[in-house]
Amino acid sequence: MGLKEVLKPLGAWRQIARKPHTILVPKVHREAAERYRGFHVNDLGKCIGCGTCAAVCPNEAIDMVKIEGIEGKKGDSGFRPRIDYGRCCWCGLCVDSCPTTSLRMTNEYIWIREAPDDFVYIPGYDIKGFEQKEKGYRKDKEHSFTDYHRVPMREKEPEERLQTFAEVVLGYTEEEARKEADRCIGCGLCISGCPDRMHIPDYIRAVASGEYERSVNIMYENNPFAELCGKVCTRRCESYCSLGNEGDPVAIRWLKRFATERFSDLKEVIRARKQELKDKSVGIIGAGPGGLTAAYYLALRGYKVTVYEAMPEAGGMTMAGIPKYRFPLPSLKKQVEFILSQGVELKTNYFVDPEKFRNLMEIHDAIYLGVGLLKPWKLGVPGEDHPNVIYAIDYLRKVNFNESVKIGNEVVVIGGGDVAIDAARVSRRFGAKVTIGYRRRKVDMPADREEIEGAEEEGVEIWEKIIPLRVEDAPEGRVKLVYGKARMVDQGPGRRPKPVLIEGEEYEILVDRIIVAIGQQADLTFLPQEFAEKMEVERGRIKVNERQMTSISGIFAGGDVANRVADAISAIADGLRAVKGIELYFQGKS
Amino acid sequence: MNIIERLKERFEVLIAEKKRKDLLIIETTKKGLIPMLFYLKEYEGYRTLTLISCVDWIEDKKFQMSYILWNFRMKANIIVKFMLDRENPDFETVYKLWPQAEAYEREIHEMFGVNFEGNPTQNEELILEDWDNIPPMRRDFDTLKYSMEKFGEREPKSRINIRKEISEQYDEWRRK
Amino acid sequence: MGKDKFLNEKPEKLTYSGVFKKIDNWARARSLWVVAYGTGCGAIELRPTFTSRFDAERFGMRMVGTPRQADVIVVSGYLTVKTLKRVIRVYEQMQSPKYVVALGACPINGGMYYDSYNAINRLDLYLPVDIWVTGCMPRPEAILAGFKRLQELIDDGKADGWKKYIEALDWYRGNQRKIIKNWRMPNYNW
Amino acid sequence: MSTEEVRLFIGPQHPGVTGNMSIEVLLKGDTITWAKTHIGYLHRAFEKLMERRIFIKSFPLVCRICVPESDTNEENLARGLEELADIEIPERAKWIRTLVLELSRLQMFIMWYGGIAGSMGLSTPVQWGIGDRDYILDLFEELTGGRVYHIYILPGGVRKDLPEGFEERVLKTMDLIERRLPEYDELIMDNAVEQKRLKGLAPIPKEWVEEMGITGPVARACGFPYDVRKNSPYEAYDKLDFDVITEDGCDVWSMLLVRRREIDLSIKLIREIVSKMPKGEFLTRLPNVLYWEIPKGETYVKSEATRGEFGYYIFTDGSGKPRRVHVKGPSFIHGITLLERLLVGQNIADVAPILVALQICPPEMER
Repeated sequence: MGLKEVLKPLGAWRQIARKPHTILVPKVHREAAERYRGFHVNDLGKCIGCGTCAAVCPNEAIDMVKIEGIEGKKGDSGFRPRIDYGRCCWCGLCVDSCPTTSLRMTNEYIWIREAPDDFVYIPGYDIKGFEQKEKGYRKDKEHSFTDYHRVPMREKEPEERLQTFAEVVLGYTEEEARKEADRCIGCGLCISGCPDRMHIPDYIRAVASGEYERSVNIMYENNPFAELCGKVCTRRCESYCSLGNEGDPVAIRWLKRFATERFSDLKEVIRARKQELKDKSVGIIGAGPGGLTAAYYLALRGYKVTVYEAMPEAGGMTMAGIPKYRFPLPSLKKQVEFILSQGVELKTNYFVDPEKFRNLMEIHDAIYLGVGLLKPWKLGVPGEDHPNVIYAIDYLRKVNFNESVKIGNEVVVIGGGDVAIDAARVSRRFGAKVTIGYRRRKVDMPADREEIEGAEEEGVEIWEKIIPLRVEDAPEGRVKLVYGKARMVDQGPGRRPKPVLIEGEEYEILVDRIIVAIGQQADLTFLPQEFAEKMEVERGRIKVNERQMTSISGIFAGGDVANRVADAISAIADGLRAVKGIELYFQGKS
Repeated sequence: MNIIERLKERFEVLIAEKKRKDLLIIETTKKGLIPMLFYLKEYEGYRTLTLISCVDWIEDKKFQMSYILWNFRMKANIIVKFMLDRENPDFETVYKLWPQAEAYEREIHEMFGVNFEGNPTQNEELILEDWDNIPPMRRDFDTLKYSMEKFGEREPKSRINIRKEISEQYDEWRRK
Repeated sequence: MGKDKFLNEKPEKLTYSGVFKKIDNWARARSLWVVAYGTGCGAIELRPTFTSRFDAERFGMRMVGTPRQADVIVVSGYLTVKTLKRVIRVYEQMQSPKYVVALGACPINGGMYYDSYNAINRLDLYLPVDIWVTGCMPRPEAILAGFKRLQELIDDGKADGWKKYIEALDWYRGNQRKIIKNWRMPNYNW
Repeated sequence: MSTEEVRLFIGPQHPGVTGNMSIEVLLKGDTITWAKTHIGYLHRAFEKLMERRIFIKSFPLVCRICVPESDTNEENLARGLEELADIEIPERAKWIRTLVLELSRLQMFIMWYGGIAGSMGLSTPVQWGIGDRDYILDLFEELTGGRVYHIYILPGGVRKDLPEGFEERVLKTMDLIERRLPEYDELIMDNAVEQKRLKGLAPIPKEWVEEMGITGPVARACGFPYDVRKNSPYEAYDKLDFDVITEDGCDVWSMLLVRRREIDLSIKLIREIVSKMPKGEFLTRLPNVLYWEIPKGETYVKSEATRGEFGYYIFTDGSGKPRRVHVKGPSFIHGITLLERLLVGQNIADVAPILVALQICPPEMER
């Protein structure tokens, strides 16, 4: 130590000559970094109120509130996040877990108030002036807490499928199923899409944690045809999945299928509590999914239930209409047997006519009509009575009951719904060359997207904008379909464009069979005159109230015959609802 | 002979698990703990006490006491633990072996209510001041409830369970 | 010992007004000394604020070691009960007029520690806060903007939390005593 | 000289203490005869709060445990949970984590370097230290989106990739800091006052180091080559080339020297990390964080913070929340056991430099 140590520190004086590095805040506004986690903004239109941000917030800073001008609808809870900046810690977990990416952060950071109550804020609703800021923390979809990629379902190769009526999809392995189920964020918006309002997030979570038995039990709380739905449901829930906004929705249907298929004997799995027997009996006409659902829950509630079925097997449309490559027979048998084991009596080959109906009204305290739609709509064109024109539901029923049907080598299917696709794919399995003619465009087809893709993979050709004009006889036992082309006429926003025939153009196609699949209508001829008069019918369907009661008290109806949707899950929902209705009806009566 | 065998030879070892190549977990009994720590310190070279910790296994009515030691030459940690009765959490101090144990034990006494016989300062307040409830780190102490009662909240949060709310809302639609 | 002004008397009315009061406020606003008490994590962002990068001394602000010379106390984030007691003590030692700035989310509504048994949730129950700056932690720029706002308030003569504190002392004391069990607090007089 | 003992409370509101803590001393004249550390002013019950939060929600919490050096906490907890849940993280994530940790250490050391001078009333380096540290905070802000609390290291990797051109900016900042360091040295190391006051101040008996569990630069200043980065390497430290820095003086001056050399080492390591940074993925997909459950287990993970060994003792019980997380901050031993013994016999004026030299960070003592 010496003079050097005394003098050297004086070198710091050279700083005087340097330019200071002070940032002259607030004269100079320094913008925060590109990724800065500043105040939140929310795109209210994109937000679906799933509440994931509130669930992941470590500080309970986010509260879901109802705000003016936003109503709940299917796939949108109507709630929006409200953030308390007296709680927030700007960690950005909410942004990283937002499934719609509507919530993000700007790089704004100054929020100064004199009162402590001014820190509660609904991003997107309370306008603060920084909504348009582009910079700030955003979600990187591939590196966030949300997994947008569905575990792909393995399927048989198209060539292999055509050889057999075995199931097309192979199902998830346990690992795949748990991985897929774990994607679910549990928001519950899917419930809004399900007619039966199944507890979807609960049973998905149970699958994810490996509690399959619990999962199936949750399903059976309001759906005794869980396995059926796991295979052939129209899965409208998936179109409201919050992950579907930015990625693939959770494969709810396949997960249900996975969980239910694990158990061959449902009696050991389902722990439904049976109530004491009651002195009331219910007759159910039609052993379809809706009728059997009603039967199952009525039996659980202690009522005496008898189901009358015209066909030799129970199952209704799922037995007769759905091809076995989608829904194998053993699976249906298993579910029906389980329902019957709850004390439901089934009478097959029991065709109800007016006389029998009167009798049923006598012996039962209530009647549930689950008769379905049996009468096919006709094309309404000249020459339709040609023997080579057949109707898809008749065709499918015969195939399913192993009756022989000749369809030849070339087939044209008219229609665009699931039945049309089924008929086409079944025909492909018989080796025919199949064309589907639909009057709208392919995108307008009401059939399931995956089904359409599957059909196309199997070699079904789909012709758009086809309007049949007439059917003509052709030599060698063939038939000629004469058709015109349609153009789509816009019907204004929110409505499907309407196909309009282009006049003066005619085309023809020569085939062996024409399969008509343009829908079915109710056949209510079994009703005796006095009931048929009183029964209100609206546009071909029986009119029911919110408890599924028809205009005649004591008679309930559900399923295809009563609703406009005409799918299995709606029928099941109707059946479940009717159970409550019947119970209330009994209570009111006694 | 490795260390686990040497320990098993001398003491009661309930569980011995090699977690990583430098982390060994040994479970022993209340009686065997202090002799084992002494042995580890004096003969095995685990001369440093890194941490004393306590875990509340309220379901089993036990406190787990863990002592983490560090061997500078072997570059390895060892966790020695034992289960202490939760109803009578009395134990002895290891302050004579390591001076820092005094402060660790003082903290555990404050946070869990474990009594360390022979620790001179354990009854002094370390972290809390004028504490008026059960020791706060015990699992049966509800900190949210305590906080809300004592400190309040600016605007009571609705704390709605959005998930439940959603499914109820849809149930209502169904009833319509 | 002088007369115990603090507890028994209302704040004296200023005998001068008009332009003199304005000058007074102008001068006060431009020499805010902040007591050097890092009560919580916000202290980490106070350091850059008061040193060369952001240099709050440009606005006449600096850190000062003793509360007796300070005008502002910055409650930098959460307050534990133990610290609250010290903060109240520091605040009461400060000379009027005095101002409180609360940084971060925690003093507003508990912040991250809303469920902690040891951190208070609402500072306004215990101390009269003039300016709230939210953020976790607020950046030095935000803190400076907060001080800037405080200066404006003082300029307008609106930053009168200290008067409210004296007027509503019983209320504040009641709240304070509710959570501070052992009240060993001298009554300061100055 | 009076023989009467005076009881003096230093802190919590005191410019000389390194945060919100206080020391109670008995004085005989200028000499301390007894000392006691009082903590608990910053106790927020992190460990309790973590027990009632799902794993992912703990991350915004833990970085508040040590305010100036938050990344160590995140990294420790993330690594512990990865070990218990058996998650492999990508190579690039390890390197980015190492980079963040080193940057974090560097900014802390620079602030400390100014702080040790400030503790003796030399306030110019304080201004410099905090000012230059801010350039590293700018880097953090760009990388992580937060200046102080980064919440950047999560289980599975890191949250975001390095931005475009980030490496060059890191190197530029390193050049800037390296250019500035000789000026610090002139003012601190070559300063007669500093040398006179710090050399031989508060000597630590060598046998205390192992006995008390002293770690970090304090242990290294006593000749113990104890550095977690070398002894039990974590992340990418085993692929880096460095030696443990030791000094033999056992006094505050040696601690100063160790930390001064640590700054150089950190800059060297950061350059090395940047040059070796591998390409590829930086985050493995976690299970759904809202429902993430980790099987029952316990582990102790540790890393080298600027102050010493930082450890996390983590318990899981198969549920979605940790059963217990015990955070072992190095300051607990340094600030209570060591400080209470070290202060005895020292001059009251030296309390501040000793506190800064031990680099006591109160929030990690009481959590």
